[in-house]
Amino acid sequence: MDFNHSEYRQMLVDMLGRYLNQRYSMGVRHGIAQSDAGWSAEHWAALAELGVVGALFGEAVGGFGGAGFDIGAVFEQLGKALVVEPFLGTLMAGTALAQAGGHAELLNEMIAGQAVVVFAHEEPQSRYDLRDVETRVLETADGWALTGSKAVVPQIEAADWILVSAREAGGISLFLLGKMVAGVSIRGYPMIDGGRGGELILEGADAKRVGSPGEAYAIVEAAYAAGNVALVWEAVGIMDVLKAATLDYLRTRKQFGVPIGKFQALQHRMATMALEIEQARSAALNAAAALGAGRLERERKAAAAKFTIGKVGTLVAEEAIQMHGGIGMTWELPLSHYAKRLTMIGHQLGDEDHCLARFIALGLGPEGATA
Amino acid sequence: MDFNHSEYRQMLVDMLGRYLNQRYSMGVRHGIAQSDAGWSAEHWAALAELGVVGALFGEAVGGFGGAGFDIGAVFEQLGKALVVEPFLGTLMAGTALAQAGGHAELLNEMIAGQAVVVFAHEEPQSRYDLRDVETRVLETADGWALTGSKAVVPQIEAADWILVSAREAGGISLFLLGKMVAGVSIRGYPMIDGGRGGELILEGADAKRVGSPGEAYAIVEAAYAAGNVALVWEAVGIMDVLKAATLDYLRTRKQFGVPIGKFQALQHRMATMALEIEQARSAALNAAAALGAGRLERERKAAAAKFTIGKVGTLVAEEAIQMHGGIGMTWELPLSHYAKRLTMIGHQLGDEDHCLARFIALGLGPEGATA
Amino acid sequence: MNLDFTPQEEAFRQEVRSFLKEQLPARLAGKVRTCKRLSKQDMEQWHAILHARGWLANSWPEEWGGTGWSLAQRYIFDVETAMACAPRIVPFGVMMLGPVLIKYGSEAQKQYFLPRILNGSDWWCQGYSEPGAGSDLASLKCAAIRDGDHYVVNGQKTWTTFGHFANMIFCLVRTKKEGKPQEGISFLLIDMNTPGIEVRPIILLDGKHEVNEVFFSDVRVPAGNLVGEENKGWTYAKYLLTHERTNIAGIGASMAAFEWLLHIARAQKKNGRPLAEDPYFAARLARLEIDLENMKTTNLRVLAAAGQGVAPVAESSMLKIRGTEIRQEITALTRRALGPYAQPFISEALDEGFKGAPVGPEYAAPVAVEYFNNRKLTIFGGSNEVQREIITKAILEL
Amino acid sequence: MNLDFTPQEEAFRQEVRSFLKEQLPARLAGKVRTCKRLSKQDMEQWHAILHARGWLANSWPEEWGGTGWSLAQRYIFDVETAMACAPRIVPFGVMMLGPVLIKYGSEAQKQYFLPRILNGSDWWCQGYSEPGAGSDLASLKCAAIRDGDHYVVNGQKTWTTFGHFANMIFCLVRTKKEGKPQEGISFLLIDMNTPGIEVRPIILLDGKHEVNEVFFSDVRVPAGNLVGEENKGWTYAKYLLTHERTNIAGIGASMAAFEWLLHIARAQKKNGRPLAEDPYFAARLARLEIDLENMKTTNLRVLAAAGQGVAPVAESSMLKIRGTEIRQEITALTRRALGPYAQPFISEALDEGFKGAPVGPEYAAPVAVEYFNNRKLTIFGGSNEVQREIITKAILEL
Repeated sequence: MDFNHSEYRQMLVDMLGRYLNQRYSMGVRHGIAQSDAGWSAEHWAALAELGVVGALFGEAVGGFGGAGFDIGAVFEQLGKALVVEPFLGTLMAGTALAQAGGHAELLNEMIAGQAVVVFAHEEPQSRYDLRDVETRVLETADGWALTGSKAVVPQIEAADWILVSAREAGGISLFLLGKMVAGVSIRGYPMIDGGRGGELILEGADAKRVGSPGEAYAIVEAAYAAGNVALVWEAVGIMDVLKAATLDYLRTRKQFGVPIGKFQALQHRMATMALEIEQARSAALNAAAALGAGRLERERKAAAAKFTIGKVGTLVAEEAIQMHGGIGMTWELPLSHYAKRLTMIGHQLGDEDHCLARFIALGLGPEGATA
Repeated sequence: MDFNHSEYRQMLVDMLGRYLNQRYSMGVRHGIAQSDAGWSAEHWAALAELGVVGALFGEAVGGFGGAGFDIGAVFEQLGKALVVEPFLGTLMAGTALAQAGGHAELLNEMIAGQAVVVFAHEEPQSRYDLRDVETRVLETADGWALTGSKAVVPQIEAADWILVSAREAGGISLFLLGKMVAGVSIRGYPMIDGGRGGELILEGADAKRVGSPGEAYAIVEAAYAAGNVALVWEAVGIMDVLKAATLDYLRTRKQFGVPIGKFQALQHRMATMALEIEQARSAALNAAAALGAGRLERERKAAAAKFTIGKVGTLVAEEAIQMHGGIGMTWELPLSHYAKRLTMIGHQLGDEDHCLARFIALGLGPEGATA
Repeated sequence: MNLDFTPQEEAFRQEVRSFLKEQLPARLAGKVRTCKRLSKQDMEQWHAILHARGWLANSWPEEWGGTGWSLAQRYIFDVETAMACAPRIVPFGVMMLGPVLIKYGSEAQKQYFLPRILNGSDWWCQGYSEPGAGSDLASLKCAAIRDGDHYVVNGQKTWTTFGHFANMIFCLVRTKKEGKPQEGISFLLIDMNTPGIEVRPIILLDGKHEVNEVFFSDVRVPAGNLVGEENKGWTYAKYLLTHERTNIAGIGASMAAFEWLLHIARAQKKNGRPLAEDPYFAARLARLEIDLENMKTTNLRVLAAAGQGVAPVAESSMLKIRGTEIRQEITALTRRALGPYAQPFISEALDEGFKGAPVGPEYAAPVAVEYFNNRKLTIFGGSNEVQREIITKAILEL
Repeated sequence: MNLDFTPQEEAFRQEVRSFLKEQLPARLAGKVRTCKRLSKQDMEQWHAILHARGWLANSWPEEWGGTGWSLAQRYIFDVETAMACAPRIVPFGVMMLGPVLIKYGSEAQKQYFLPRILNGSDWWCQGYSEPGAGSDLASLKCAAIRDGDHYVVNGQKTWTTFGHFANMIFCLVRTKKEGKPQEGISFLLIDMNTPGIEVRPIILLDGKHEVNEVFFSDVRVPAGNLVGEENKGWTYAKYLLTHERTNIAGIGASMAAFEWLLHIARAQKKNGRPLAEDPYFAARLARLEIDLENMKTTNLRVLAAAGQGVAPVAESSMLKIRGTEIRQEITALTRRALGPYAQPFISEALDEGFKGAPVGPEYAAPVAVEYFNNRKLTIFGGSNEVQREIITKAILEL
């Protein structure tokens, strides 16, 4: 048992924390998040240069990390600074590409910060059901053409390539898509928690095949497991910030002549919040540790962690605002933005009810056959 | 809108409250509840004499009440004194007999306190599913013979007659059973909340038919609706006692030099408890008001109220004990007995999950066809 | 025992419904139902329609242009208008200042201000909270010093809703520093156009401007604008809180929002079936519906008690707590119902005249904003923590 | 980062399992698993078995007959014994008094008492709480006045678990009335057979006798039975609380109880299918399982921190709160699982030698009693309210 990062990983964490602290202040972050682009190519390049993208992937594909705790360590820091750049999409697309095999050059470009690839899997009707894919493939003279819709893809406008799933051969296949190809249109929009996302509409768009036809479901699951580990650690980073900010407020804000942190009712609620955050951190540790394990263990721990984060995240976001009072609802205070992001993490890749149902289904039958 | 009892009903409430206050102290109650019989024929006769049984039934069958608020008013008082006598069984059996028609003499005897009749419907496997009846009927030379088991029937040993349901003719039928008949055996036992209950085992027991073959489901539902109204009001009576006892304790028990009721964390929890009790009272009012309404309205309000009581009852019982500390767990303090009874009400006639599912099912389709 | 309204009251309900059917503009109801933003003109339009019908000031006596309705009538009106998705009456003039003036104002103040509230000449806002005086309102510092026939006001107010629309503000100001803080507060009416007043927007977490800070620098207010007696302002401010408030639980608004939630939950699909039929979501909906039904009856009980002359101070606190909790749970479930489509935020889609196609389901755009915005319900108007203190003292006597 | 135990630790786990397989009597494990009542002899039997193996005092150093185990080993032992449904070691001598004597006792006390704890000659009970001193333990009044080479003790203790089995009691007594209450408390060892001691049963809500009141009237205690210095007893009492406690969350016991709950939920039927597959009950089970998995890791984190020399005072409070909440939720779900069969209460069926047929399912009899009895978990041993105070001060610094 050892709950400390390795020396190397700790160095990365410190370096990333320092960078964000010095160069990615809340003012800078808001500027980026509200900009037309919704992300900063400059920071992206600088962070890739620092090795932050490389830390998300294993040595086999040119990275120098890729374990659950590497992903967790990076996203915890990203959460603390509310970074909006396309790390999640990169992680998920890169994980899928690595699992599919090949694509060494593109992965190298991703790790070097020269290419942004995002993962477009969910569809307007799918609501977290990873098997629900309606996008269709047609074989053409040159290759394959895709038709369908993909929903709420974070930072899709920032992408050079989009990894897209489609139904084929009784299963799911993956394809790489260039943004500028005919038949591809993107409806971009701001997200309520900052940065941008978009809907992808495909009308016979030319695409390159990735991996074997109809066999990508396992790859999708693996990419989502990595994405879930990232999100739960991002949430842990955010919750620590919210807790610290709320404690600070309770110590300094005075009403009735004393700091409001002297009121026992708030103290006990705060104790509950602190306790729940530690439970959430443990859930995140479990999910990170299980990312390299067998499918059932990995998926159950990911579902448990995402469920826990969904439940605790709502509590922490709501209590942090409530204990701050009106000021907690203002744009000016970073708090409200952390609360928005934390809440929206609960809407990404699977919500509380979905994750609980999945956890239950994974517990039934051999290897969670029904999930 | 009028939230006061009619003058007549208020007189009954006052009289019943006075009787219990003077003659059914906690010491007396424990003596009865722990006795071999598990009830007091003497108090039963006296209460019937006062008209308490008659208040549960309408004038058509010789009573002088029978509305939801009559039942509620009586059981609220019974709850406050933790009365163990067979009121619930009497109410449910009497309601079923009245609905089935006939049986004027037996109902008169019940109202006069001369005959105790209880209702044995649920079976070891049925777990609140009112349609799940496996008890079988055979036609004999003299009439009908029953074979099967009935589960956890309160005060069945006190009964002169048992109203039993059985499966027949593609539906459910009702039969009246004498206790001393061959083929009837009763396994009696104490209940954890005082008084006694028992298992009924029928092995070809002779019985008299009540109502039409296979058409008793509606009668069973009506009896259960009345029973639920009774239980939710009993629970309201108990919760008021628990609240008052806990407030009293918070005002007098000192720790750290002040009454513990001065601690804000307890104050806010107590405020929540008080608020929830008022919500539970409203649910009980809704159920009582709807007892005479159409089936769907009646059943939905009964399910909503029993669900609410299940949820709030657990909170109130657990918080009352917790705020009392160790003393709240002692036999000596009446509190623990109120907490036990309140908790067990949540196990009678349908628990929290069952009632929620039923409420949902009643909301689907025409007239809650699926429930 | 009888939980039903009288036939007369039911007839009144029909009258309200007919009125709403005829007079409530579909454009306004549609915006309210779908949580779009109302413009100042929208609010003024509804105000004028109610005024024309004589139904604007339903807590005022008839002699001042009010309806003279019973509590039951007011409750029915509140519920029916909310269920019909009428805009909420902007409360500061009609609901808050009006009753105070009627009870404590001078004849001249009543004669001048009350008609102007009704005909919309004045848009009032509220100057109670200060940066250092929120839950602890009595610690307010904004000072008014008598100088001849004027008061000179210096200080700051905050959380002033629609302060940027208002031409008038009613303020609690400190006129005495000694003694108990409650005993040095006065109630002052101030023209927002007086020199020395500055209104600065506070942007909320949705990026929008609804509340304000108001700064006072040597603002000269005619002494005739003092309501009642100097240093008695706390009494007048509290009057509103102890005055029977039939609508504090927001039953009608919650019923309407619950209907909209059901609409969405039936339209959303999960695993190919309506989300409303998913066991977990159905359980969430059912719990909420039961809570709401229970609270409805609790509200009627408080109403009946108030009708019998019992001032339901602490019961109002229960209604405030549970009412806001339920409303927040409705907005939370609506947010949950959307799944991934809670994330896109097309702010323009919340305003009238938006021509773009919706992202995801047409009802999605305002949902997450509405959820976040409604966090205010348990904070403003006496936070739920303050309400628990009231229950502790007034009902539990701890 | 590594959440796994070392190969050496895993080998130790196997060693513990083998021992349990060979030495834990099936009769005892069966009673523990099904929540039957253990007799005094049952508890003594397991005590003797552990002592024979040298594994009884796993928080004592080897020189005094302890195991000298690491925290990880103690945790593994706790979990494995609980999962195997071994009886809990009666804690008062081995877990509580022993470490205090080893750190603060005189050489003579250690030489005399420690072996007697191990070999079962003494059955200790705890004299801390008093009727007026529960959460506020420092306000205790039971007085000891020095009289020559004796202390004369007068007063009362309460909630004395197994006081009716014990021949010895360790007491916190007041030896000074002036100054801070914490500074006038001493730690005294008292023979229960001394004249002037009376033990009166407290009957709990299940009608059974487990705890007691102990009354002291002019009880003469040899001064040599004072532990450490006079008036320093508070330090010794607190030592136990700050001492690393690997088992405060009761992980093993909760895991075993959860397994039993699953067994019951699979055996119970609802609408003809296993209750464990009912969507609502399955959700309750899954939430609980996730909570338990999370707490398991939290516990390991605290263990790892303690292994690095960090005294996890407040973290222990978190484990106490969540551990007892989870345990109570397990017993509550087990109660729910039974449906109507939670009501019958055949008290005799909880004792060995009961020959009657079960009422309802064979596992039903102890379930409701166990639920009610376990309400104590959040009350005794420092109530969860007291634990929240500790977190407030030690972690949150509010």
